[in-house]
This record gives sequence, structure tokens and C-alpha cells, in this order.
Amino acid sequence: MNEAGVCMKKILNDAHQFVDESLDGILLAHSDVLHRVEGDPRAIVRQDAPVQGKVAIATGGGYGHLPTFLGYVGQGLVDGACVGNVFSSPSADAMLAVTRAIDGGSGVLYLYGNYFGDSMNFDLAAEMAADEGIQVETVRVADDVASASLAERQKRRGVAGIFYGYKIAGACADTGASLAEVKETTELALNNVRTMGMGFSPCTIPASGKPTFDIAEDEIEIGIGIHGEPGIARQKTGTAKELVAQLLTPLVEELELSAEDEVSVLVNGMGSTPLEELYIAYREVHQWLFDKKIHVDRPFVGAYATSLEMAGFSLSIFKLNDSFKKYLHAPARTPFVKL
Amino acid sequence: MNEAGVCMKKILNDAHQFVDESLDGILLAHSDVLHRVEGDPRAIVRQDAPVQGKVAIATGGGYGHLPTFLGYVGQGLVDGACVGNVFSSPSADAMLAVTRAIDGGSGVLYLYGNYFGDSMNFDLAAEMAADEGIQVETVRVADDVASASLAERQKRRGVAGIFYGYKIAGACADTGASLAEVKETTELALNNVRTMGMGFSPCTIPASGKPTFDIAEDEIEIGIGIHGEPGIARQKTGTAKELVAQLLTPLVEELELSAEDEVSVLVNGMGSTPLEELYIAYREVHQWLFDKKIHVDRPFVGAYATSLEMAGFSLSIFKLNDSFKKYLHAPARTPFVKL
Amino acid sequence: MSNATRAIKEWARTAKDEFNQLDGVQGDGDLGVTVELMAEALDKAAEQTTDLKTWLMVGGALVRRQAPSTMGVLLSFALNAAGRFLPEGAESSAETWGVIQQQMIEEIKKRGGAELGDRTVLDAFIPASAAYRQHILAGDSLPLALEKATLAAREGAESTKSILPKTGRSRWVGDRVIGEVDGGAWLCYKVYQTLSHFFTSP
Amino acid sequence: MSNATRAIKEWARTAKDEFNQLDGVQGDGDLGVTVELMAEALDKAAEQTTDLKTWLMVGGALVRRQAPSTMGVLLSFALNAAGRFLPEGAESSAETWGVIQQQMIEEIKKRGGAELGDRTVLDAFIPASAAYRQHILAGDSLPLALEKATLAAREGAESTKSILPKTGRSRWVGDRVIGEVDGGAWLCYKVYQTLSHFFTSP
Ligand SMILES: Nc1ncnc2c1ncn2[C@@H]1O[C@H](COP(=O)(O)OP(=O)(O)O)[C@@H](O)[C@H]1O
Ligand SMILES: Nc1ncnc2c1ncn2[C@@H]1O[C@H](COP(=O)(O)OP(=O)(O)O)[C@@H](O)[C@H]1O
Ligand SMILES: [Mg+2]
Ligand SMILES: [Mg+2]
Ligand SMILES: [Mg+2]
Ligand SMILES: [Mg+2]
Repeated sequence: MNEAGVCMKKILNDAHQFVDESLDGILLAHSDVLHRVEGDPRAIVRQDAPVQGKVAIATGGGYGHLPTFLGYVGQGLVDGACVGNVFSSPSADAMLAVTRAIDGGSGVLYLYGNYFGDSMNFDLAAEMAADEGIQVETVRVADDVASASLAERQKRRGVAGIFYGYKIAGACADTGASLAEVKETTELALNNVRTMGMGFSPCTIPASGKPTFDIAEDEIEIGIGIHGEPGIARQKTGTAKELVAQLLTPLVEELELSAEDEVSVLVNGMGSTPLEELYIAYREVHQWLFDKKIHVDRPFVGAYATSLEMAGFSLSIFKLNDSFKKYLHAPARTPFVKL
Repeated sequence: MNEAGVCMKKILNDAHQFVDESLDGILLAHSDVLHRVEGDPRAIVRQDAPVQGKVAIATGGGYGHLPTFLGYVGQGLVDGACVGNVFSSPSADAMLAVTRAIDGGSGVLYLYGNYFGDSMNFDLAAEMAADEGIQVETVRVADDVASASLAERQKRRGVAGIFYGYKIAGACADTGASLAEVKETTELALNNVRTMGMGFSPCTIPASGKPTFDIAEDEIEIGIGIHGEPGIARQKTGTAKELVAQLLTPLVEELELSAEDEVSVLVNGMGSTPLEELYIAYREVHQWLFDKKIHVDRPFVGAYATSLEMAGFSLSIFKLNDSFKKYLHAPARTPFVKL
Repeated sequence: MSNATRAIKEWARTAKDEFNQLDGVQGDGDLGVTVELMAEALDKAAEQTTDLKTWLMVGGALVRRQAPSTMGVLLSFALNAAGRFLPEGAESSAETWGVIQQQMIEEIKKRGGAELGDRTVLDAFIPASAAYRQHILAGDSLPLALEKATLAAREGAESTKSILPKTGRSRWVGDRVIGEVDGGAWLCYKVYQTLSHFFTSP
Repeated sequence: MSNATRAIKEWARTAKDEFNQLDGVQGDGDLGVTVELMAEALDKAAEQTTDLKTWLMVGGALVRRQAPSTMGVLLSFALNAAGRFLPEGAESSAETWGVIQQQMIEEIKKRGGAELGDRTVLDAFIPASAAYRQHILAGDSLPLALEKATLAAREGAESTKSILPKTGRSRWVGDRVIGEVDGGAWLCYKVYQTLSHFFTSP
């Protein structure tokens, strides 16, 4: 493999230009919806930003998780996203640029995954924005039950459940709710969202050229994070039924689900796991919940938060009530996610 | 690995139930749109079939290409699909079941990829349907320039360009056009569609448990088919710019594109190639065409015709005119594809 | 008959990987799966009937439904053509099996458009069927005729190693297949061999 | 100063894989990339100014923009805090560098909430900075102080092998990291070592 990483069998010109060239492609393909903030190529907002009078939602994080984060910029979801290097936080400067570009006078909600680097940067951006008179509130997604105990829930990582955060925050903001209301509603919703995932094989960060972890031919990683961070256990793989039960049990327990409860389910592929397999997982999820008389209102099956070409999947459960359902069913449309 | 293939690191209960369990999951998740034909679990049609007075579009092929074929069943695209085993033709019986279920009195267009096994089965189904008084016409998609010379165009394989076939046929049928008109329009459109792809790594058919081909760490297969069939050459991989130029050149030449022509572009991922990389490819496509003053009307970037977890991508070019554009822009919506 | 189909079914299970691999050289690597499904279908048909004509019709339909790939559909067409050709109540005999093979070959040619030398199953099937008939006509025993047919099938299959494909998926592969036998032709040889063993020491 | 930053930049290029790998044990495997980007940013700042305070401010801002991962942001905060602490026009001296290290450590503690023994960069930085100050105060030369600091950093980094993580991404990993040094701590040791070599034989 050469320095530029060309022999990695990736579509790539130069590993160090991976993020910027990929973003170029996205902006060229979707210029009708997406727009780069003047002067900051890593700050991307919806074409019609700022939407006057609407609370704006900003998100961001490392690159390599498409459609997370940038892919949720559009109608009914988020207003702007800043983009870091692969699996690395964006800079506070890019966050500030997004904040300025999307604030329509009603304030900005920062909604992102709970990682230390991202938190520090978003906090710094919020300080800078406050200095400029922009109202900012923050909600950190911390849905990954494998990453800390329930007692330390605020320390958990944010993974695929961020999708539900976007959906609720975006739909709530579209009703004209205030910044405080959007924040509260989003937090309430996320209190009812739990996720756990498992990884089958690693991915390769272009700039490093090496797989993010080693794993045996017949082993899987339970509780893996979306950057390939180790989870809670390694084990031999099992049947779809066994794997689904293993992921689902802790989610259902924590959410204290019982008969006649209604949930939405997200079966999320981590990158290279085929849709065909994800639907086998969904079949098991459905049957498992059905046996417990838990109703699935709206399943989502596909790639919602990925880790480049990592193989594996995660399950998220969102315990619904009528108001969450209303927001969940509201239309939403971005170049990457159409609901 | 055991007989059931459980150690393949796939989400799988039993390799022999791969297709049927995956279809179960799809039907459970999307029962609002999709419906199994009574008595044939491999025959799947839109919930509101038959649509009276509209020409119906039937498709089908081997499993493992999602969203192709089944994923295009819905509004504005196709009315029904039959599903074979992984990479194998569906049976003529399933095709006949779909045909019966979707015929709304105006006849059925069979629209599928040009493979020997599929052709024989669809032809047999057409014979049986004719015996029952259902009018059937056939359009075979043969867009893969790598699979035969221009002189033998009717022998070419059908690959990702089938997406454009569905889009045009579906939109045309929705206007109330006759079977002959839908057939003619679809054929005309497909005459203006060309595709070529390249593979980076193979996939594993669950029932076989072995990779579909061997390839060196630094080699790629040019002109690969969507079943991993060998293409026209093996070579060392190159930069994104080089790879895109290699795929694009024959397409542009055959379509005799020149300055001020308008095209739609499909950058199709074969399964495990991340969206991030596909957009790097799109950037190169856009620049290459831009330099020749060829305009891109509407790009599609993502997984439209896959080969399980194969890595690689294909480029399709559709040379537009005003009538094709009108059909291309018409809305379409299935559980898998929302335009 | 169901003993013979069971023997083939058992053999097919063990041979899956080999045929997937052979098919992978020029095609999509699923021939082994097809072989297994075809063998299961034929055995199921044999459980349903002892009448030869009915078995050919039912077996053809089951193969079509359960293994509808190129090889499967061609076999299905071939079995049905042979079934239609036989008179009602036709008895299984060495001569009848000769007729069945001939009818099958004609149908495969008709449906698939391939000829001897096009690198398909026919390159083994045509010489094997010829050898079989020749030995039966000469008054040789069924085991001997099958043994000779097996030899001819093997020779025919081996000959595909140097043939460039003209039809089917393998058309696209060009000279990369040179040196490898065609999967369908090798399958034909292996079926003759399995039957030959079965009738020699059932 | 730009000679020293260039030495670090050159070293960082060669060390990328090592740090990605170390970080991969407990984190997301990108520390090597971060190290390279941080070193580039600091070198760029050194090209823009020769004033120490300005370099700390500009370098901090560039690191924040170009390498905003955990390590990068902490370093950025730390450099800026040290820069703010220094009086206008402060000259580079062995004493001043002692103050800079102290300020950086305080800021990293404040921003990151970690302490000695939490398996972070601090486990190397705190003892190294202490050793440095002690030797400078005792009147030892800069090369000698750096040599001693390097030794202390290495010892501190090695000590992380037996520490369970309490903060950062590594928090989730549990005892699987036992036996491996913390990437940030090892980075700290390597930077001292590079500087020590640079000032011994520039
Ligand atoms: N036109 C044809 N006539 C006869 N046999 C054919 C023809 N095309 C292909 N075959 C045989 O079919 C075999 C491949 O079968 P199979 O794997 O079922 O095909 P596919 O996967 O392409 O549907 C080839 O090895 C060849 O022997
Ligand atoms: N709270 C903290 N305080 C000080 N250092 C920390 C803290 N958290 C992590 N680190 C250091 O950061 C290193 C990882 O840096 P980096 O790879 O940039 O983080 P990430 O990829 O998680 O953003 C760890 O090895 C550790 O030394
Ligand atoms: Mg990181
Ligand atoms: Mg096949
Ligand atoms: Mg095949
Ligand atoms: Mg890291």
C-alpha cells in the first residue's frame, strides 16, 4: 500500500482528502438541498437556512457514519451539520459556523452523540455562540446500553438511536415550539430510546490504512460502538434468533416493556451487512416482541448510522406514546433519508 | 462452519431458509405496501394490486440484490416481483402467480435482467399467462457494456441500469399508456442506458458458504457482473479518478455523448462499499462530464442493485430527452426506494 | 427408482462445494446448490409415484419450481419432454432409458440453442447417451452400458477444458476458463458415474 | 522553535501506525492520525510567528481546527491556557517552559476532569513535568532536564498498563486494556523523547 492509501481497494484519490472529496461529491449531487457555509467547507446546512422563527437543530460528529450525521440535514430533521475527520470530532469553529448559518432567531439545539471530544468542542462552540447572542441548548444522545450501567446513563455513548432524536426534535421544531420545548421533548423521547449493537468485522480508516480491530473468523463483538470501540464481550457467533435475543433483552428490560406497549424498532446495519440479513433480524425482533404482545408501530430497517464498511448491526427500541407517535409519523425528507 | 452456515458471520438461522426468512421480515415490516400472493411465498405484489386499467409491471430475479428486484415494488415503479434463490432465477410458477395478481386488465410488462435462466422462466410464464388470456410483453434489460460487444448488444447482461427501466416503465404506465406504449417507451429509454462496474471483493452465498471468487489483495475486477461473474480484466486498483474514467469512457462513447447533452447518472454501490466512497466517485463523474460540457440532470448515488456484501461500484449513464426527463422526475415510492 | 434417486441425492449433498467452485470459474458459483435442489426434487417425485412417465412429468415440474436456474430449467424442460414422449404406462427398461436420454438432449438443444462444442452440459451428455445406446443395442448389460457411458461422459467433460464458451453466463469470461471443465458437463459425468456405481453394486 | 516543531512533525509521520494501533486497543484507533495533524498544526504556527505567546495561541487554535479529537482539543485548550498565562513578549527559556507545562497540566485536568491514575496522558505528563522542573530548579542543563523528564514520562506511561480506564472512550473497555499502555500517555513520553534528542544533538 502506498502513502496515499490507493491500494486499500477503496474509491479514493488521497487518503488525506477522503472527507473533503466525499463532501464535494455530496454537495455537487445535492446542491438543491444542501449548502456549504461560506468559508468553512466542513459546515453544511440546508439550502433554505436559516428558517425564520423555527428552532434550528445542529448536529455533527466524525465522518464515516453516513447517513449520520450530515445525511439528516433537510426537511423535518436537522438544519445543519458539521463534519469532522473520519471518526473524529469536528472543530468548534465549524460548529460555530453552522450555528450562525441556521439560527433563525429562535435559538439552536445542539443534538449529537455523547463523546468526550465532541462534547468539548460543542461546549466551546456554545460558549462562542452565546458571546454572539445566539441562544444554544444541548441534548447529548446516550442510548448505547452496553457502554455504561443504567446508574451512569449520562456516560453512555450515542449510537444509532440518534435517529429518533433527530426525528422527534425536527418534527417538534416544525410545530413552532420554543427552544426549551424542543429540548425537553427531545430529552423525553431519548429517555425512551435504547440501543445495543454487535460487530462482525472491522473497517479501515483511510488515513490509517489498517483495520480498526482484529477479530477471529468465528467471533463477534457484543456491544460494539460505532467507531469500532470494543464492547462488553467477545463470543462465537450464533443464530439470528440468538443474536437478536441477546441484543433485545437488555433494551426491553431497561425500558420495562410489557404487554400492549407500543414501540418503534430500528434495525440498523453498520455498513456492509446486507439488507437481506437485516430483514432476517427484523423477523426475529418482530416475533420476539409479538410473543410478548408488544406492538411494533413503525419499523425502520437499513443503514441509519454506519461505520464505513464495518459488518454488524444494532437494534434500537423507542417506547412510544401518542405524542411521540405524532412526531414520528411526520414527513421528513433529506437527500439520504426519506420517511 | 457448520451445515447451517451459522459461523459465516451473517445474520442467519439456517442457510437454506435465508431467502424465505428474509422475505418474512420484509413482509412483516412493510405489510402496508407489500403483499404475498396466496399460495406462493416467492410471489410478492403491491398491496393494492391489481390496479385496474393500468398496465402492470412485473419483475424478478435471484435474491441478494436488494433493493433490486423486490425493493422496487410500490408506487410509480413496479407492481410485483418474484424472488428466486440467491443469484438464481425464480420459478416460472412464481412469475405466473405474480402475473395473475397484478394484471388489472391492461396487460403485464415483464421487465427483468437479461440472464439465460430468467429468460427461459419468464418466457415459460408468458406462455402460461397467454393460455389464461393475460396479455404479456417482455423487455429484457441488457445495459452492461462489459458483457458483450455493441454488435451483440441483445446478449448483454442486465445490471444496475434496470433502475432506469423501472422508473420509466412505472411512470409511463401511471399515465394510462397502453401495454405497447409502455413497452416501446421502456425499450427506447433502455437504448439510452449503459452501465459498467468493477468489483473489489467477493460475497458469500449463504447456501454455499464460500466466497464467489478469489481476488488478490491489490487487484480489482473490471466489468464484473452483479453475481460476481468475471468481467473483462483484472488489474491493480487505481485512484478514484482513474477508476471512474475507466468505467465512464466506454459508456460515453457508446452513447455518443457530446457537449450540451443531458444525462442522469447512477453511482451504484455493490453492497459493502460505503456511501462516503460512492460520493468520491460521484465527484469524479461530475467533474469528468463537466469538463466535456455534459450536464447532469439528476444523480442517484447509493445501493440500487447489490450483490450481498460484495465491494465495488458501477456507473450507469442515461442519456435524456424531455420525455424521459418527465418520467424520471415523476414521484415514486416503495419501502426501499423513495424518489 | 426411488433407490436410485436417493443415491443421487446423497451424492449431491457431498458434491455441492465442488460444483459451486466449478461454476464460480465461469458463472455465479451456484451450481452446487442447484444440483442439491434438483436431486431433492427428483427424489421427492420418486416418492410420489412409481410410474415412469408420471415421474418424469412430476420431477420436471418440481425441478422447475425448486431449482429454476439455467441448469434446472433445462433439466425440467428435458424431463417433461421425455415424459410427454413416452406412451402411457411405459415400463422402465434399458431401451426406454436410451430413448429418454435422446429426448432430453433434443429438448436441451431446442430450448438452450447450444450444440456439441459450446462448452455446456451437452458436451458430456451427447457422447454419453450415444455410448449408452450403442452398448444396449449391442446386447450389453445395463451396468456395462452405464460404465461405457460414464467413460464417454468423462471424456466429453474433460474436452470442455479447452473450449471457449459461446453461451450462457460463461460467454463473458473469455479465455480465463481455459483449463477448467464446464460445471454442467462435469455434473453430467458425475450423475452417470453415480448411476453406474448404483447399478453395479446397488 | 520551528526547528523543534519540524523535528516533532517528522517524528509524528513515522509514528502514526504505532499510535493508531495503541488507540485501537481501547479507543477508535485514530490517535496516530491526530498526532500527525497536531504536529502539522504546531509546525505551521511556528512558521507564522517567533513569539512564544503568539505561537501558543495560534498553535492552540490551529490544533483545535485541524485535529479536534479528544487529545487534540485538550492540547488546544492547554496551549491556549499557557499562552494566556504568559506575559506579552515572554522569552523562551527553560523556566518558562516549566511554567508552560504546569499550566497545560492544570488546564487538561480542568477541561477533561481526569486526575493522575485515570489512564490518560496525565499519567506521563504530570511526573515528566515534575522531573523537568526539579532539575531546572537544581540548575541542571535543559538537555539533562529533558532527559530526566523523558525517563519519568516513560515510567508514567508504562504504569498505565495496569490501570483500568475511568474516563474517555477507554472507559467502556474494562480489563481488556490491561497490559497495554495508554496511547495518550505513550504520546507524551515520545514527545519528551523527541525533544530530548533534539536538544542533545539538534
Ligand atoms: N444454452 C445452454 N444449453 C445447455 N446448457 C447450458 C446452457 N447454458 C448453460 N448451460 C449449462 O448450465 C451450467 C450452469 O448452470 P447454472 O449454474 O444453473 O446456471 P446459472 O447460474 O447461470 O443460471 C453450465 O455449466 C452449462 O453446462
Ligand atoms: N478526560 C481526559 N483527560 C485527559 N486525557 C484524556 C481524557 N480522555 C482521553 N484522554 C486521552 O486521549 C487519548 C485518546 O485521544 P484521541 O484518540 O484523540 O481520543 P478520541 O478518538 O476518543 O477523540 C487517550 O489515550 C487518553 O490519553
Ligand atoms: Mg476519535
Ligand atoms: Mg445462477
Ligand atoms: Mg450458476
Ligand atoms: Mg481515538
